[in-house]
Amino acid sequence: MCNCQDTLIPQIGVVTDVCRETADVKTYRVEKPGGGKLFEHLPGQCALLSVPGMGEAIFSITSSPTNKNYLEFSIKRCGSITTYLDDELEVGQEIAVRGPYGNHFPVEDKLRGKDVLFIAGGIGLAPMRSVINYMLDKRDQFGSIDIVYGARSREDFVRYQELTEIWPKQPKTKVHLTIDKPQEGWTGNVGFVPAFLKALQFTPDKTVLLCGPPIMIKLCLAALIEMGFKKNQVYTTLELKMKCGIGKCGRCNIGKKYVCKDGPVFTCDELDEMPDEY
Amino acid sequence: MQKIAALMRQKAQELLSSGQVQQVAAWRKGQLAYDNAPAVFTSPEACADLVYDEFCPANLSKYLLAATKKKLKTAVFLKPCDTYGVNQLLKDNRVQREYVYAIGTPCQGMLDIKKIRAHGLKGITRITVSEGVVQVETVYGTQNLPQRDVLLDKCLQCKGNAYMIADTEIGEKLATPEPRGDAFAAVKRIEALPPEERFKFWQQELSKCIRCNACRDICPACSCEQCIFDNPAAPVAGKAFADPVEENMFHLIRAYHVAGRCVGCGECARVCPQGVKLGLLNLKFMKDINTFYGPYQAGSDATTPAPQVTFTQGDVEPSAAGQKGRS
Amino acid sequence: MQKIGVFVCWCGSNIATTVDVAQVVAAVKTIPNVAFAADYKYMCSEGGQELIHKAVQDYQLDRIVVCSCSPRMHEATFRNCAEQVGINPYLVEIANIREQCSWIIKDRAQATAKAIQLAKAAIAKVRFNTPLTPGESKVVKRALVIGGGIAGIQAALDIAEAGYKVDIVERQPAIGGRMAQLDKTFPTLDCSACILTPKMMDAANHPNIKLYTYSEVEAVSGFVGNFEVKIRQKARSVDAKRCTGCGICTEKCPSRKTSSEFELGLKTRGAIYIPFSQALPKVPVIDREHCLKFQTGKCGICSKVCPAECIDYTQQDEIITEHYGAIVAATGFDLLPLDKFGEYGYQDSPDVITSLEFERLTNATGPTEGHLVCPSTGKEPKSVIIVSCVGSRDTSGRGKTYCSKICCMYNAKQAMYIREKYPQIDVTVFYIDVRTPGKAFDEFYRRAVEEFNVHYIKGQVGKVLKDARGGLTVFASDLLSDKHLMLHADMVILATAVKPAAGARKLATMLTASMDNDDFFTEAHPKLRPVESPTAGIFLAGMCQGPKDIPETVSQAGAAAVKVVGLLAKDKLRTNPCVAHCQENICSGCLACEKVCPYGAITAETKTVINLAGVKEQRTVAVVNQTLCQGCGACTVACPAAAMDLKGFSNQEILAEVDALC
Amino acid sequence: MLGEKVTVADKTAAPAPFEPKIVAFCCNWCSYAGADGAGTARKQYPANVKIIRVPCSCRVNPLFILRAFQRGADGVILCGCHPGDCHYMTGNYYTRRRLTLLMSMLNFMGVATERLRVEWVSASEGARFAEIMTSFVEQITALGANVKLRDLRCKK
Amino acid sequence: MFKIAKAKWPELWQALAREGQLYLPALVDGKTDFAPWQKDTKVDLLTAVTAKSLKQLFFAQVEPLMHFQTSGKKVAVTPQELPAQPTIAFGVRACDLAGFTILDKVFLKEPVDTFYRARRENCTLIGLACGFPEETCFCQTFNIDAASPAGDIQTWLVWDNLYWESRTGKGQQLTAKLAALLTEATAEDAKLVQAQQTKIRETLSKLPLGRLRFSPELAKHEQEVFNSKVWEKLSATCLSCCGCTYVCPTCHCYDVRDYAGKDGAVERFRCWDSCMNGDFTKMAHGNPRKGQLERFRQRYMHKLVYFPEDYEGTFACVGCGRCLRICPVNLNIVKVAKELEVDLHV
Repeated sequence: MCNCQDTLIPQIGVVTDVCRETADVKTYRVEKPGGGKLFEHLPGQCALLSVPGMGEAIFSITSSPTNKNYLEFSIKRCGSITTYLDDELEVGQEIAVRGPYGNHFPVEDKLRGKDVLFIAGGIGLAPMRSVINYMLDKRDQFGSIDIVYGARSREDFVRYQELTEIWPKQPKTKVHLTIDKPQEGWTGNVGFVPAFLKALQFTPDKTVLLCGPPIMIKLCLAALIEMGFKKNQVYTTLELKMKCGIGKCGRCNIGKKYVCKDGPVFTCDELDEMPDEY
Repeated sequence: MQKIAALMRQKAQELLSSGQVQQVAAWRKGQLAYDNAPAVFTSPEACADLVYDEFCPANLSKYLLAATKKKLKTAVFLKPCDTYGVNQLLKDNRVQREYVYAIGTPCQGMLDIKKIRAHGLKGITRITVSEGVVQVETVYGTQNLPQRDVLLDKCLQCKGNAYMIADTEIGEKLATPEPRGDAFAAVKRIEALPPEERFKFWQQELSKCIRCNACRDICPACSCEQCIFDNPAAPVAGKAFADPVEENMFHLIRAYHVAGRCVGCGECARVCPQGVKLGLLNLKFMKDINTFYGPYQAGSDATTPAPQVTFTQGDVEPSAAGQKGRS
Repeated sequence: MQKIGVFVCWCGSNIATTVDVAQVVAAVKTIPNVAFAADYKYMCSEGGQELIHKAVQDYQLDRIVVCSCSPRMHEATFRNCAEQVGINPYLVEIANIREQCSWIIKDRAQATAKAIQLAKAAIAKVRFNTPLTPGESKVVKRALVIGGGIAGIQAALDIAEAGYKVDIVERQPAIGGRMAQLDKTFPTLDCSACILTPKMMDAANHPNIKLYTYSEVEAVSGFVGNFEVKIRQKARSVDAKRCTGCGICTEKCPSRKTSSEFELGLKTRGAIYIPFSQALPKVPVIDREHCLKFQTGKCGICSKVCPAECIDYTQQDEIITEHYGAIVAATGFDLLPLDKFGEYGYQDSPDVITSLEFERLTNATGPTEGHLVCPSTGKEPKSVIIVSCVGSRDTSGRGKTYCSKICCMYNAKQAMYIREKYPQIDVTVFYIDVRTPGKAFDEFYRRAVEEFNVHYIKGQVGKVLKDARGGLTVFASDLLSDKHLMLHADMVILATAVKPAAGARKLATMLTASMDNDDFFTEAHPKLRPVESPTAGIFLAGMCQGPKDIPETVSQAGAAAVKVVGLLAKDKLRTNPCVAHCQENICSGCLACEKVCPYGAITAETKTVINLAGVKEQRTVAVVNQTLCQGCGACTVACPAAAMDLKGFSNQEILAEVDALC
Repeated sequence: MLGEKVTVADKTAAPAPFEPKIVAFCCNWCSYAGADGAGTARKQYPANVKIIRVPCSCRVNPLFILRAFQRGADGVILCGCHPGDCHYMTGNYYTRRRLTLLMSMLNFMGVATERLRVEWVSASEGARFAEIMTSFVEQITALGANVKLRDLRCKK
Repeated sequence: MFKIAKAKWPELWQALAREGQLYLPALVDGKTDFAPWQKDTKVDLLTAVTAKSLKQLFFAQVEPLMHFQTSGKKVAVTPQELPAQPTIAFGVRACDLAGFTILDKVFLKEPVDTFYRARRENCTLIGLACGFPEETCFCQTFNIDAASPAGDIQTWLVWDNLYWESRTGKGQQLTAKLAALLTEATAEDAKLVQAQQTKIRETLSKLPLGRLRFSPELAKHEQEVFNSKVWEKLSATCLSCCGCTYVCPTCHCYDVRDYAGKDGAVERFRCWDSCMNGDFTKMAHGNPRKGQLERFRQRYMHKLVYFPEDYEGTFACVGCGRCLRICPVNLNIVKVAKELEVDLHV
């Protein structure tokens, strides 16, 4: 047995399922090679996946901590590693995983008993899903759940089946979907998330979890403020270049905060206090 | 030099206040006796800080890259040797002539603080130069040094006081330092060594490298949008050596890439924090180019094509180049 | 996930004898991404291709590696095979395990090991291959023939007959070329003018043919299917449209001292002249250098006598720009200047002549109206010596190393008709070898010897001197009897080496067509593509490609014409997709690439690009014209930032091979 | 198989003889065709030579050559059309300059330049191709393994 | 306190080298830098500022982390063994020693960097007071006392004697092993050392940066400093090389990279990186620090603002002055801090 157990040394996991979500998003299920979960986590936390020879990349864990069998990652193809994953990762492939890293949504305290409003756009659902399923599994600990989710088209929703068939059937849970442009066969809302949000007329007593492309976050936040929400009611999760995952390598800081360690979950008023560099 | 500095300040102020240029690249006084820093001045008032003395070695031509990107007409003070750099950048289309106002600036050779320190001088508080003597005052005492002994190495290979490009000139041209013998003498010394010793020499030299990239970043011939060493898709991407081979490759490839572009300004060797004798690699290529393809001086104009993009039918064969002093 | 299929060919016993194909299959199966591997007797056969098709379908293969013979042999076959099952042809790689493995190695273990490594390299490369699609470019339905000799005329006629427009550019004031200067042609001894003139007429009158005489190609740009050519039509000083060709002007011209080019200096002409009587177009031209009007401002007689009033002293050179889909180079030949061959006395005695000059001297329309006389005396010679290989097959460095091919036959021809017309003249031919392959050629030569008693002496002429009596003394060796000879002759004919016409290299440079060291145009393949230049769209006819006689020239011209017609028959051309491309956000615009591009395919363009920090900016970048680029890759190495890469041979692909082989 | 047996026997007797790794870059039009010619004529040359086909010798970036050495090649040979015969007219003229400078610099750095060779081989010179490769392999075998430019990471 | 005369130093080096790999300032090619000691090493104890800091002793420029072996779909990882060799660094100056306390804050904080910790724990640090501070020195700015350098053992060089004082258990253990070489210092000696200390402090105060202070106010005005207009002026001439970060005793950015060998072997290693590198924060879809200004600002914000915010006002700078000496264009933290202070009136 080697004397080195540095946190930078990953565990080996095996891909046990690959699910094509959209044209550029897949969800990978990862377990220990002999079965079982690699590690426990809290909703909102991240893990570093790596393909040896290609390097590591950080992803939020999509599965709920209440899932006791495996971890899931919904990953969108955009850079070199994600492209490689998209092209090459198959069931049975072993990969290196380390984590969990970063903070999490405060499901154990601040969110307890609250009415929660999730706002997600595109791949922004990935970190939300971990929280949603956690809350649904511990349904009695939380108030009402509203999920506002927008995508470019019907084909761009991640986990469409869960969105339309499972979540809406849960108690006090509503899913509000919208797509950017009209599409044949689509009977739901058409339009961008911020406008949809205003139209839905939520009361500002809810706690908001917001994740999506930067411009969507910015506009949704403005809409929420307009609707009477306060910034400290709004949680979001950030993504910056991260390498070590432990707040040392010096990449992902915004001001004194390291996204990989002090984040990725921040409230919007926390973000206001940080330098504008993300 | 003080007179020249005054003329420079005046010129800079004129150019800025008349709106002829939008910014001026020159040097600003530092906090120590020798640490004048390159600086960009944007208002006539700011030019009060403009200095010029024997501690202004930096070649400002590289700042013209940013000036071109920002489309700001920039006046730049250029010592005779610096003008080669500007021409090379113009030739490589990295700088547009319309944004350049080149001001020829006389030089009598710049001083090397490392050489001054090498005389055992520490705690330097003041340095004055007059009549070929450099007086160094320190908290531990004062010492006089012959100016020629503490000139920068690059100044001992001075190409003379002619400006290769200048829209105007400051004052009269000054006599530049006499070059020290054959420019390629050092290359010839290495060439004369047996192959194993040559290898050992370079192994030792290059293993000092810490891959800080200062040599590359100051070089007027290294002006790529993205250096191949920074391109993750390139086979040589890397920022730290992990194997002795890697830093050999870095310097070999860098020298190869600037061969025919290198103007011989000597800045790479000057800025190397580890004192790697980088100039030798570039000089070797220059010597080879001169020998094989006829005299060529990069940067003497902005148009002559580099030797690697031309050829003659009677060029020497590669085997001939490898043969000398085979290992 | 990529799924690569590897197919190992036995090539009957060619590969399988020395390479253990089963072991190759077993070895490649363990490589990641190899989803299928199999061997087969003949991969290129229908069965082999079916095997590929089936494996692609059964295993959803998306890339193919074939371990077989050289890609130069069957790459196209397997690319087509892949395309049939929906795999992009450029996702196919060939590992050459025959020419470069089984055929060069006897040891089975070694050959098998090498085959495995070559397969691994091909697999490593194919992973990085990207689907490539050939581009398309429009074909301009017009051809250009450069040179109006028999080659050019024939090519133009054949193209025109096929229904395409064709232009002939001829440097001289008239078409006809060298053949027009000849008297008779071997081996039939029919009159050259009699067979050429009708062709000239056909060309001049053909509705699809346009003649640009007294014109030269000034610049060529563009590429196969669409060349843009600038033609300089030199000022004739005669309005060709109104001129009736009456010739009064040429008769009245007071300047008579200029030596006639057509008559090779054996005769003079006026400053306004028609080069020869059957010239087409029959329009005179003013040689301004020798014209009194142009030189002194006085004269103007031609203008006064011209009934059609078509003399125009103010005419200017005209630049015509025209587009062509294909170009035929038919620039013909010159004779080697003899200034380095003083021993033959060509410079010293007017009675030492070249064989071409002899053609003029025996031609009924020539300077002596066909009477063979010594130029020095005007008297009929009593003895004529013909020297072959003057400057041909020369290893001294003064002449040409090649055989000029036509001399042996015209030596016999010329000897024969001297003996036929003037049986009293003694004719001796000095030769090194007599080479007469060709239909009825050797018979022709034997007739010269046997019927016409021409003396053939195997030997070399060492010196020709004027003798005191005004004749010539010829010093020679007779190799067969090993004797030195000293002979008297009244006339010596030098069978002078041919060389490509002056200016051919300049033209080749404009056409970006390659040339050999003797300035003959190089063919794309010496055997299989003999009428094409390696540069697409450039075809070759006649002497400009190498020494040849009239029938060969005519057949090559015809072949070139067919190639041209084949090209012009297409509306669009598929272009080679393995071309350079520039990653604009990395390109610094230094344009080192542009300087090394032999095809002018790279240009600088000022563009808005998103730089590496993700910010839009305007700057100069290199842009590759995908149609012009031929894919050599010179630019990729000139680029220090590796912004320039070559499709099909990308940095990544080649490095993957390097890594796999090391 | 027989070949394998011999290898096994050798191993027990003495360390395996040095088998140099040779990478040959060959231009498609002349040298690669020349190599094919060698094969067609059944001219034997050592199996150590592995050919990488490039369109033209001018496609070979000095980086490729350095990479080959770095990854463990003991010798690299670059073959192109004879100067003047380049399919692309001028390609090999640039190759010649590039490689001349590279060779000279490698020599200057004390790296055995015998390990890098440039040869012009036409399509018709199959026999010569085999001769060149044979002599190059002999030369590299005599020199022994290349250590100077080799990257030793992952060398376990 | 002990002492040892110059004549016996070679024996001292030898004795130290027996206890572990000994690093000390050595003069090579006219340049003094820490190097592994060998018999012929030219030890230079007079030069105050070595070319590089000693941080690479604990935070290696390249640290192999693990080895992967992939075959087919399988991946096996073998972590790199932690370094176990004892090391001794002699002649470490106060500034560099202070630098380690700053690196400790980063690397020994949970989760601990085990490679750093192993190297750190394996090393005995022997400090040396600065007899001749240089004009680029400004350690006093951070209340670092060049006259009492700290470390496991601290030493003073007075004339031809080296004075030796253990400060930690580790130091005492090592000192005990050297008993045969060291002699007990006298009260007289103690006075000599004190006199030298006084002189060092006096000299420092006379140097050009002798009275330099960095305002603690900077760390209290993160947004104002961040948005200051001086960044543009200051960063305009920065070349974006990372010389300053590589010689700095406190800079600790790193990158983790993979090197793919043959047949599925992959080496993952850590190497120094720098926030001055253009690709440092580059992601597939953009870069939050787009240009020179942002990168330059980050480096100094980190040293002057973020780090003090995180660590009770400690600047991530120890005043060694190396960046003043190596910057090709003479930019450095002193100039930056001064400009900021002027701009913010603090």
